[in-house]
Amino acid sequence: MSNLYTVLSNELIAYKTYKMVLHGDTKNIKAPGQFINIKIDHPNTFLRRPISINDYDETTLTIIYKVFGEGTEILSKTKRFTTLDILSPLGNGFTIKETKKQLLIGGGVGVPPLYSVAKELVKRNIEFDVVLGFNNKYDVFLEGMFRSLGANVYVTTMDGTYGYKGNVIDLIKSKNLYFDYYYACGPEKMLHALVKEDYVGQLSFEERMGCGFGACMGCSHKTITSYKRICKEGPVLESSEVLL
Amino acid sequence: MSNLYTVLSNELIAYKTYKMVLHGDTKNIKAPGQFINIKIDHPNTFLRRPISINDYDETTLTIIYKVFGEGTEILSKTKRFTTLDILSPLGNGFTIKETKKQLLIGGGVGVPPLYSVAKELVKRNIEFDVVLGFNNKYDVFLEGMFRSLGANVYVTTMDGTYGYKGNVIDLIKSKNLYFDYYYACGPEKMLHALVKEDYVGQLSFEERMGCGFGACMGCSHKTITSYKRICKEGPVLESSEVLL
Amino acid sequence: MNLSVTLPGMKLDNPIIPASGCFGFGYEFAEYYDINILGSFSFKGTTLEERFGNKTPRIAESTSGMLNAIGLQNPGVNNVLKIELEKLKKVYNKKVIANIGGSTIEDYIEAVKIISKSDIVGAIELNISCPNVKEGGIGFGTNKETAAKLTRLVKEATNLPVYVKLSPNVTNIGEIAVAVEEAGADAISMINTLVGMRINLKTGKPVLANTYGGFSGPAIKPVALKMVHEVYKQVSIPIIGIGGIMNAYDVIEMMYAGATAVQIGTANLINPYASKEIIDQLPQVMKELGIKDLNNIIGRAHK
Amino acid sequence: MNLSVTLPGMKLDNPIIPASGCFGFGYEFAEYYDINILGSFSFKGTTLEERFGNKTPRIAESTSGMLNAIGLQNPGVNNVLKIELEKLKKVYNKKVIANIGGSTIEDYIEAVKIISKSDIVGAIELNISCPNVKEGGIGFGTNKETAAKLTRLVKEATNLPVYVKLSPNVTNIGEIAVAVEEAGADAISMINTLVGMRINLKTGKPVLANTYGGFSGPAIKPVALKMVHEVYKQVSIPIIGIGGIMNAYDVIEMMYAGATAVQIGTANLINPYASKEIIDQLPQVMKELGIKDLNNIIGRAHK
Ligand SMILES: Cc1cc2nc3c(=O)[nH]c(=O)nc-3n(C[C@H](O)[C@H](O)[C@H](O)COP(=O)(O)OP(=O)(O)OC[C@H]3O[C@@H](n4cnc5c(N)ncnc54)[C@H](O)[C@@H]3O)c2cc1C
Ligand SMILES: Cc1cc2nc3c(=O)[nH]c(=O)nc-3n(C[C@H](O)[C@H](O)[C@H](O)COP(=O)(O)OP(=O)(O)OC[C@H]3O[C@@H](n4cnc5c(N)ncnc54)[C@H](O)[C@@H]3O)c2cc1C
Ligand SMILES: Cc1cc2nc3c(=O)[nH]c(=O)nc-3n(C[C@H](O)[C@H](O)[C@H](O)COP(=O)(O)O)c2cc1C
Ligand SMILES: Cc1cc2nc3c(=O)[nH]c(=O)nc-3n(C[C@H](O)[C@H](O)[C@H](O)COP(=O)(O)O)c2cc1C
Ligand code: FES
Ligand code: FES
Repeated sequence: MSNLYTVLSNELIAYKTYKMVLHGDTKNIKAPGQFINIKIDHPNTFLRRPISINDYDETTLTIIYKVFGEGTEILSKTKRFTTLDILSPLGNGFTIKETKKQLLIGGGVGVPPLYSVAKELVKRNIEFDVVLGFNNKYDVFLEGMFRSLGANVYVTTMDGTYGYKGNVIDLIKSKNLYFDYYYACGPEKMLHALVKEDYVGQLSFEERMGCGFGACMGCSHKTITSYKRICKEGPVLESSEVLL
Repeated sequence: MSNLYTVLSNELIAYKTYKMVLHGDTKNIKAPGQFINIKIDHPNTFLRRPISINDYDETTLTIIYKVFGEGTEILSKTKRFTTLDILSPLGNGFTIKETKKQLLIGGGVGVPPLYSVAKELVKRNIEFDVVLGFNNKYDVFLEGMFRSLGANVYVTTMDGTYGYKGNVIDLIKSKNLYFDYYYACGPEKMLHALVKEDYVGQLSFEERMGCGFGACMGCSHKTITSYKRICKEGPVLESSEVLL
Repeated sequence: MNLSVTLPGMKLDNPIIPASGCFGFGYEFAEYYDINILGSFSFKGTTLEERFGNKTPRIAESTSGMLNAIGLQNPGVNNVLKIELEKLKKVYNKKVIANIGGSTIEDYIEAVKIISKSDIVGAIELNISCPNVKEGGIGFGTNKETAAKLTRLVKEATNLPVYVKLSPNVTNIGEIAVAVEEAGADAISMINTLVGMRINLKTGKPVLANTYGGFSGPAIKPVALKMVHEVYKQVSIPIIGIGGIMNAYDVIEMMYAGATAVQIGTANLINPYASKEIIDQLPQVMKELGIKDLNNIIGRAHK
Repeated sequence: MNLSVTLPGMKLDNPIIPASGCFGFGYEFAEYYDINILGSFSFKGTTLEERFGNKTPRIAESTSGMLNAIGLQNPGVNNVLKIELEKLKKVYNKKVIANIGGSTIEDYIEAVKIISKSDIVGAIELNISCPNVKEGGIGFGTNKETAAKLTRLVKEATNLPVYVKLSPNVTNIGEIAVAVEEAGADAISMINTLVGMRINLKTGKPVLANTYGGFSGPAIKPVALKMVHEVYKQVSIPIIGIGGIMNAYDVIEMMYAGATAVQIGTANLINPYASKEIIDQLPQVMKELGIKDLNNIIGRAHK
């Protein structure tokens, strides 16, 4: 868990959405879907901000985040070569299953971590499709990146201004997409809707975090069997254990 | 009372002592000995930091400050072209008297505002000497600047490592310096010692400040006649009104 | 878009009221901007007799907040009436809130009677909670019986609406709010400062000559919000929310908690334009949050 | 240079004790550094029965501080004894402080009896002040009679020293400290969190599912210092100072106020290395301030 990372770039890639490349220790990252926790130097942003790892290599890691409140606003203005205090990697991440045909389902800023999953699937030669849901055409990002991995990518927007119209489940159903396993990340509403379907897979959840590394019990999430800390035993849960 | 100033330079000139040149509005400065109040962006430095104006021209003002605690520490690390939120000018400043032979008496970081006084005296063709007291040779600064105005400058250090040995009053007495009026700024102990002597003049005081512009009553200083706000009716008081 | 709100006896153009002790007698701020843009303001707490206040240092600092131990320095209510409010009238044509402190019930009543003569005073704000006055003050604010008694007697002594300003340094602020409401208070101002201290590490001595002082600023905001929220459930008179408000977002948050108007204290001290900037920022923040009329958001967090 | 201090029943290598609820059961932090460098630590508050705690969101944020409403989630004292403390023993060979919560006096006593069986527990810390447990807890901390009664009965139920952890959300904390001292408390831990809230501006609803939560972090430090200073004057048992301590300077300030040792809470959450860094920084800060033995500075601000 190394602390200091240097901003290599920080650029707008969609409506209020930024891609930041950080230089620093990545050797402990062990699964796609893990996250980092960023200290943002301002009295009003006392707690760290959790953001999923979108991609990484030996010396850099990439995140994609949307400006939501004060913390992400400040982050979006961070200049190249700034040093950030970051805890990384945190959480369990997705456990890749070896099945025939898989589906990645991302909603909004839940899309980024799925890119690491996609890369892992490519590496393992597992076939997969990608479904991305956004509010409207201005929000769309990463579509091309997924395509360049050779996947079929289906984009849907709530208002139909880009790709299909409707939510991701509408799309899966209307396109009759076949898959035997899925990995999903997105708003809680989308995740819960997925769990209600008969599909089997893993989902990445969000909770407000005090620490991000298991010390405060702030992020406890009730599952069918027990409580899990989203920051430690999560953020990824199995669809079978999610309590609605 | 303009707000934004740009740091043009910020350099070490003596032990822990920095000279900072700021670009910004100076047109309201009306007397030597006025001060500015600097916002330092850090949760631990919630209040502004008052620092005397050392010198100014149409577009720049200069301050000289010593690193004392967290605020001045951060200030000392401020880089060129940083924008600072500053209230300026504040306080009454020294009222120049037209007498024959005057003396400027500065102790430690009380020395800087006297430089503006000196320039004003030169402009008005008033004769004056300068006495500067420091703890030791590493603390000495501004001596040359006063000399270049053509004044006799006497420096004394408490430990005798530079110039004379002893405090400013020791020096005045041992050198038998003649003056009919003085302007003084320095530690309260020095100011009080001066008031106890028979000399007549003006002294600049310090108090912890909540606002710096007369709103909070935090800096009230009892005088012989009434209470004065050091930030508003001060920092300069007449020797005749100082209550010991 | 409607920003105006109503307090007992005062219709305000907007809910922004600089808080007592942080805005002097107003005219000092008129050097910086036209103070008639304010909803109103509460002047520096005055007492029957002139007070010189505490020794200096009276000011200390802490992370995201400050401590003060002014000790109610003020020229006495008669001088306020004759000198300060006259100076104020030259630059201000709205009503002002008269913040009154005291050590005995008699002092309060006498001071209230005197200040009530002013035609520029729109309401009395009884400071029953100043933590920096050794003889009394804090006692009134921590005991519901005394608080109620003081309120009742002051109400009898004036025709002006009486706002009671509560101390947060109590176990049960709701109980005191209910007591003063029953005693006739027209509104509640809350909160005054928390009690705190700092110690000088070099000398080992308390920074404040008075040892303890009142802690204010953004650091205390969550405590203020909670207390306003709690009292809103228990009283039906309006609440003026105070504590750590630094910008228009904080104003909205305080109104959501239950405040009808807000007071801005410390923010004015570190930025003399703070209250003006908040007023300027308010319409834009209302737009962003989809708020058309501030009256509709009072107590929204309870719904 | 001497950093070791003594609490009833525990001699500490240094006065740094991670606070309850901010250090889990310790072993989580052993991933980051050797936790045997600590003076001791206070484990996450446990109760007789397992508790699932409050709904999420349990965490909110404010300027220079955070709010939590965990609601004492813990596996119950029996599981703590059998599972958590066994895990702890693998990485820790000092004594731990057992933080105990409860809703009834009987619960507290039963839990204390069970945890007292552990040979790794050096003292009991009675949390009579948790503001997030609806059924009780806070009640004990705000009433001196109940606080004293609980202390007395717990003392009878264990041979371990009993530290009582006080709530700051009271009118007169000194009175409660004196009452628990008279009832046999061996030390006082103070302060627990202030009660606060935040409201989500987008939804208008309280951020915390529990509405109110405990406010901690550097924002509360002046309040903690004041209360420690105040209680130091009134009791003769040691005080463990808690509230907003972020670095070694804060440790010294708290000891000047009257603390014999300190607890570090929130700092551990935003920086898992915080307690270690404070221990590392302490000798250098002592040198800077000319302090040779920490025992000589306890209560220096009173001299
Ligand atoms: C495991 C995890 C992974 C995430 N990955 C991403 C990502 O890859 N890209 C992205 O854009 N966003 C991601 N988020 C959401 C992101 O953390 C929030 O948008 C961000 O914290 C908002 O901070 P703010 O200061 O802008 O907002 P504010 O509303 O000012 O934040 C106030 C407080 O609420 C917390 N908070 C607000 N929204 C959320 C949220 N949705 N989840 C958790 N805490 C929240 C903040 O952390 C902070 O403590 C992730 C969240 C979690 C828990
Ligand atoms: C009118 C006036 C003019 C000044 N001019 C100069 C100058 O030209 N050069 C210079 O080096 N110093 C000057 N000072 C002193 C300077 O303000 C302090 O050294 C500075 O505030 C210390 O801040 P800090 O954060 O480093 O110290 P800290 O001790 O961390 O400050 C904590 C708090 O105490 C206040 N404080 C600490 N020392 C003083 C002090 N001596 N006077 C007032 N408040 C204090 C700080 O402003 C802050 O609010 C002046 C002070 C006043 C009142
Ligand atoms: C320097 C100062 C002086 C104050 N004087 C008074 C006063 O005279 N009467 C009063 O009722 N409150 C007084 N207060 C309290 C404020 O009016 C306000 O209740 C408190 O500071 C909390 O608000 P804030 O966090 O916005 O500052 C004073 C506060 C400060 C900082
Ligand atoms: C997330 C969290 C959980 C806490 N849980 C407990 C607890 O179980 N028992 C207890 O006595 N105090 C608990 N506390 C209070 C802390 O121990 C400490 O008293 C308080 O946070 C003030 O210190 P700080 O400002 O250093 O955090 C908790 C605090 C936090 C932030
Ligand atoms: S955020 Fe602290 S335990 Fe998960
Ligand atoms: S510092 Fe506020 S009145 Fe002088």
